[in-house]
Amino acid sequence: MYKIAKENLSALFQAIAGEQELYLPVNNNGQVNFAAWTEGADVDLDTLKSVKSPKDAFFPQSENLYTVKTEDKKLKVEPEALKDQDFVVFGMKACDVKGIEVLDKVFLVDPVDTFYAARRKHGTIVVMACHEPEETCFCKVFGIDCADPVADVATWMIDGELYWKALTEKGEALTAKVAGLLTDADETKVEEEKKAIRAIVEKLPYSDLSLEGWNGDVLLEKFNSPIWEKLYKPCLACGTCTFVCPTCQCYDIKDYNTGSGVQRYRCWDSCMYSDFTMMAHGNNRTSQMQRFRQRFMHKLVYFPANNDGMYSCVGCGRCVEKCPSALNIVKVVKAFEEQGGEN
Amino acid sequence: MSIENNNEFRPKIVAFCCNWCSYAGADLAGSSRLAYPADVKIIRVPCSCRVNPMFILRAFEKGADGVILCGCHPGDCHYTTGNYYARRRMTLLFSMLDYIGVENGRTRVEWVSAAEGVKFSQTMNEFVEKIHSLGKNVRLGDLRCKN
Amino acid sequence: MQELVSRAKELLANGTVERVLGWKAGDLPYNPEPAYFYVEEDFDNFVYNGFCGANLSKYMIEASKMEGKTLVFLKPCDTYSFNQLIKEHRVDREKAYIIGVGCKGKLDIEKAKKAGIKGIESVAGADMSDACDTLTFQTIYGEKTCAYADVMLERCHVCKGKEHVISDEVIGESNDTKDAERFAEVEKIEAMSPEEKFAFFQKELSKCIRCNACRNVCPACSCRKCVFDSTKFDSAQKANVDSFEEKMFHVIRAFHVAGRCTDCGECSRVCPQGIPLHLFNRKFIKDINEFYGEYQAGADTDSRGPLTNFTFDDVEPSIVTERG
Amino acid sequence: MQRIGVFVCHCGSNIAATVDVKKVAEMALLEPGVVHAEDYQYMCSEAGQARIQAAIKEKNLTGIVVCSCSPRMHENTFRSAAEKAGLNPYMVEIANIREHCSWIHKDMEEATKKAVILARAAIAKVNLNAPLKPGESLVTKRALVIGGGIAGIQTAIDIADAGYEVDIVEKTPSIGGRMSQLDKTFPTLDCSACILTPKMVEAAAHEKITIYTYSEVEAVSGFVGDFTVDIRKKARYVDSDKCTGCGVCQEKCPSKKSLSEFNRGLNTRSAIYTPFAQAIPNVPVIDTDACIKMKTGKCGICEKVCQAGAIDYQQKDEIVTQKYGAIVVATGFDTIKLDNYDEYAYNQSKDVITSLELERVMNAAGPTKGHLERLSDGKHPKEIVFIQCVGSRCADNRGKSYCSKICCMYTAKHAMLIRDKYPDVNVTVFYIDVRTPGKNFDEFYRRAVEDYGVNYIKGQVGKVIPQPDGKLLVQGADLLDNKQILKEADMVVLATAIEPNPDVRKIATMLTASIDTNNFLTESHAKLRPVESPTAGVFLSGVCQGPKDIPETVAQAGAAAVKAIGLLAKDKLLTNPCTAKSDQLLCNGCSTCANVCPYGAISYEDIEVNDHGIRETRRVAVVNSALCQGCGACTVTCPSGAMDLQGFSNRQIIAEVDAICR
Amino acid sequence: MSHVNKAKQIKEISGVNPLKCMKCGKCSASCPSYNEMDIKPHQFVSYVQNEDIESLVASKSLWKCLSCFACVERCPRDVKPGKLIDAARQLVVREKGQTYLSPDEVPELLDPETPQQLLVSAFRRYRR
Repeated sequence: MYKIAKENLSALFQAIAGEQELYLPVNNNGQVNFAAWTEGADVDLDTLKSVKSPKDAFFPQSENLYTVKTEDKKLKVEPEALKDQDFVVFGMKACDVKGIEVLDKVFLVDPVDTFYAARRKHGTIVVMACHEPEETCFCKVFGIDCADPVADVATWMIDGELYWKALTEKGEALTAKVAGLLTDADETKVEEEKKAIRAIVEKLPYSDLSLEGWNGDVLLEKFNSPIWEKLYKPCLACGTCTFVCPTCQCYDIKDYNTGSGVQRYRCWDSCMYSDFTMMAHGNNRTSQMQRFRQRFMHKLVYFPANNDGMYSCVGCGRCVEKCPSALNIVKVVKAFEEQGGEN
Repeated sequence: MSIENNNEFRPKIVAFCCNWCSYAGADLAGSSRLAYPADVKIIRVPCSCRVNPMFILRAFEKGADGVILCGCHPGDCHYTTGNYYARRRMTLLFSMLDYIGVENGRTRVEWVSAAEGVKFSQTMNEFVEKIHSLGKNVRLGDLRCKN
Repeated sequence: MQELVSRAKELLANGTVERVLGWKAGDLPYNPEPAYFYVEEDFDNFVYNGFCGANLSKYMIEASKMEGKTLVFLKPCDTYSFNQLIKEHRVDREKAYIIGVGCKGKLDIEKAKKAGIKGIESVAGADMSDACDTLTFQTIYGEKTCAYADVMLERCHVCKGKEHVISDEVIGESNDTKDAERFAEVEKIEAMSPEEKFAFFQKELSKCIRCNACRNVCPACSCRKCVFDSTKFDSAQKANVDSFEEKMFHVIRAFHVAGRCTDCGECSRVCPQGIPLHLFNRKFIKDINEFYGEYQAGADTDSRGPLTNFTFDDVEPSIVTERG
Repeated sequence: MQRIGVFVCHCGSNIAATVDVKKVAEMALLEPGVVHAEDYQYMCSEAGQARIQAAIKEKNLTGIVVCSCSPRMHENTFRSAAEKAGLNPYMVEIANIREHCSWIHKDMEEATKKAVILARAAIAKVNLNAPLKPGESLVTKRALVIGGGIAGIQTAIDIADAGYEVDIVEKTPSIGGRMSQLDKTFPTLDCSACILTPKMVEAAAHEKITIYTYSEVEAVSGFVGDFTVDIRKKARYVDSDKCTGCGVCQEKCPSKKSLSEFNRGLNTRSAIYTPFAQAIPNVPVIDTDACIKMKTGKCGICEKVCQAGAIDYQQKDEIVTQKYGAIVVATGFDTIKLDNYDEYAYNQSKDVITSLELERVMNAAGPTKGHLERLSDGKHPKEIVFIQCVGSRCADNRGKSYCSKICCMYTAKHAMLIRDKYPDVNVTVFYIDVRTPGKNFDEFYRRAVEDYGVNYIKGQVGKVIPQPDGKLLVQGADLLDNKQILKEADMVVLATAIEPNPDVRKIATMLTASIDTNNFLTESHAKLRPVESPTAGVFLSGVCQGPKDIPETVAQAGAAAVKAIGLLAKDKLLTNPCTAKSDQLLCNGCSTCANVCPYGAISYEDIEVNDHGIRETRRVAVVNSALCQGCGACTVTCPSGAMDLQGFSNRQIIAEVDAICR
Repeated sequence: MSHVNKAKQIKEISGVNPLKCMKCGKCSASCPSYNEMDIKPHQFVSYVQNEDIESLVASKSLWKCLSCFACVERCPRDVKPGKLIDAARQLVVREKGQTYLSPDEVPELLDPETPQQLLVSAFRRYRR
């Protein structure tokens, strides 16, 4: 276990960024999001949650796949290079890391998504414990311990000092690179911090949320429930929840006409959008209710049914904060719970 | 070609011309041999009111350095009122482009009648000169369109 | 609030309306959601307080397709949107029973959170009956207070007024919340150099994640199929974070609603990235007022919008250059 | 994917001298969709067209681009050439590499480069062209003429003579219009009634003409070739079929105090009346405001005296709905109100009259039986002053900005007639300018001065002051002598400005015909299409389009008739296929497009749609392609992009933009 | 000041565009002081148009005009010669500089022959 004083962090960032790309929470015009570190960037480690989850470090919102160029009447295809440089993502939270685990289940199984795999291979994650969890957090529900997060390096910010603990080989390697800036530390304070955080987590309003009965066995029952018809009503069909979500992995593939050719790129898609999974014959979900249902059924039923019970929600609470109509997954779960109680 | 080889800035300029007045005005400029730079390329539309602000933004997105819209003089529209609507649309669009920091000489509206070949040519000469002074459109172009 | 509930129950009971569109209390103290109420018991969750910022007019597009009348609660600014939707034949006046509700300014919980208030367990001072101008938060990390006005949405600081331009009846009092000039922010930008303007908007718009919340919440953006989703127009764009959002999307969107935007402020309210989107719409409104005379979209249901109208001596587009 | 052929024209050396035409053809071959490219000396020549046609057939082309002169020059040539080779004519696009390229650039390299880009844009466009077919609409072989004055009568007769049914709708109880009120006509001084009445009779007797008098147009729908019009036949309370026109009812009617409209209110008429003796139809109407029976229920004298039993107090207004292929507006004019001109004392003295009133005074059937006398005391006037330009050529809002055109001539006529009949009467005319363009017009005016001794004074009258002794003191200026003139007159005649019939605004709205600030109907082109309204199928006859005298009116009436006949002669109308089209699945039904359509071509329908599985009834815009002229205003105003313009579609224009900016 | 400038100034003060005049003479026909005037009302317009301000300013007419505004009222072309006269008078007054009359001096200067209408007119004109 090491530590570093908060005021020395910029030196730390500089040191890391000197060797590789560094992504970390940066405040841009009042909004904190993960971004590449640059000299003078307004790094913000105090804000608990970045607006967007840091999943773009591995699965960017938009990325080129290949470019087609016209040469006379022939076409030339230039594939986009895979990530081949190491990089560090600093300041992810336990839920964000769990989100990456969910993405792994999608992108690293056969057929492997090479773009994603290359980023995972080259990325080192430095996770931070959540000093002051908020009322929208419910990671505990998914068995995540935000007091003791697990990644390549785990860190805790306690009284102006960042405690640092490498957990993997990648973590050790990174630690070695910045060893000069770190000093040895004991774990007493960290243990205290963990206890304090866990105590707060217990008090959070969503911590006692129960996911009992959400699994593949109840697929049809849940699917056919009349509750959806009521629940979806305020939904505006925007993509906010999916775009801030650390686990949403759906993407669309599009072409952009550059004039001299075509760039094929993929970008995040949202199951809330009316043109989601649009096919030649039309769309297999025609109403917003169906699209709304899809999102939650996917997270709470289909995904765990196919992935040994792992939900594709990590309780980060971003959708709770950002939905323009104040809808969220917790309200959905609770609505079913109430209905279950009545029946 | 040599034009591309020397590094002189050759702007891309799109001119939308209504079929009844301005396109004919451009024809007259041609038959009167009134020269203007080859950077100007004309797109024929039935009326200035056919020009969607999106076309203008599209041109900039795809790398145009200037866009000019020519139509019948107010009151002379072949369709009686089209250019009045175009005038309002363009005024608001240009004002918005100015507001977001696009140099405001990159867009222009000029009323050119079928008899005004001289005016057409003069306008185009002026406009090209203006775009030259503003240089390449870097603010609105899409990065992906860089050749 | 009780008055709203009892009146709504009465209108349901006597068959005037089939359903009620209002707000339902959320699972946190500050997240009520738009909801339909059909029977008396539904009203147990009914709420109307400072957090009920959502403009219910847009929901009336769908409600207009349902059988019978819908009772809808509209705040003063929402009524402009409703009027505009009538003008565009998107809602059916006959299908709506409008109760205008009073408004004391709506709250933006983000502002409280930005001020460092987290772990919120309860909020006091946000109810319509609360006369105090302070909000008191009970949080996991202790009690916090802040001024009501400091947590108010931007739009309430430049409120159009507390008149309901359309309603069947009005219930509840309103407070004047206007304490800023509507066009002050726009003027500030207008005064910048082109470089500053460009930098300002690039910085704001680079945050855009193209979630489409601004578009989907907008009562003026009520197209069945948005041009950005349509393949027909060759304009479909989806989450190209590089260039399009920063330069085109918001300008095109603002132009699409120019002359129809009532300045309800929903776009700015819902933007997850806190982009001041109203600055685009308000620029158009300011220009329209200056060039073509004062115009407030939604003030009536029959006047011609400024972009579907003209006068013979309108200003020429060159005014943009001439005014410097 | 299209199979496109590109044809580059040398235009002799017009193009080839500055543009490397071979290079253009070569570069065009590299563009997507292009399967054939060639250059030729003169593409528009027979041989050139033959090459295009051959290529279309051999290479099975689906679209062609001709790089040549302006499309305004030869687009139609190439379209019909393509059509003859079996290609839809709207699959042809022109790249203008002459007017827009070779003629304005000197440097061959530069011009060639631009020509390549222009060709590329045209190719990009034609890639997205779709075959278009002009629409067809049937023509109802019947015309409507609104207004039964000389303009309307002449138009109706001309159309009827060509063999088409014509209906005349006239608001007043008789046809005849203003001309029937005139005494004599310039410059020949023949009696107005003598030349008009035969025309009226001809119209009435014409088997192809139906006259609806005392009727008004109530509603118009439809479009060129297929208008549907509701005509309100106001109740006359006299059965036209039974009435013999004997006139006994008018004689016996006890209510005789209504002012005669025909005599400009200078005398009175009975409550049951025909406006004038030669009225057509010669069937009286009952003025319900004046009729004692109508007001009190008592009286009924007319019914009792009517031998034919034609009086029917129960008669109701009747709506006749009729279809027409063409509509001619001939609504005529009236004189302006003089309330704003106190200085001429029109409202103060009965002896200050308008020229139209003088017509009635001079007319043998008028209030004074044709004797020239003062209306105040019946005395014979010795001194008459005419004042010109009363309310005409006026920059303020008291009068009209235009010249009423007819006043100079009729004043000369009046002056001459008075001096002829009453040589003892002095006639003075205060004028600003005397305007006499027209055959034998200036000669006519000179005769008034030289042969009849009419005193023309250059200068305007400032004030007319009624004197206690009944005389009128006229204070005027003589600008040539630089004198102010005070003249005692017995009568003053005001050459009052004319204005379009006020009802024309209502009619223009119904027809969606445009109207100018003075309420004159706008013609489609001031010089080249002077009798056509911009609204297809609507034609203009007479003063409703602008001030004119009788010969001009009759000429225009004939011209309007010819235009209408030209339309009615067609069985079907081919419509420009480059019209707007609304995608019903995208349309919001918001009505924004209809607001900007200058032709009223957009209407809304509630239709059942199946939008990717969602079935619902939606209000959607429907474009009437017969009315749409293809300006595209609607396409831009449409928020959802549902409205598009065929031939200039959003995608086509965007493709051109992309091709140019590439 | 050149005569061109003076003409310009008169046009500015009066707001009159002499080019609008169609030379109908209605002003002269309406003028109650016509016979007293050496330059007639309709001629004011052409004098201004021809920029012969010297003659205009020197003319008697300037002081014979009653400002009754009959010409202004009746002019069909919105030219309003009365306003030109007014403007010419102002030009003269301005050239005198600040040497205005004080109210006390007025009664002495009053000519019993001065029409009452002129006084009323002057009050109307200068009350602001």
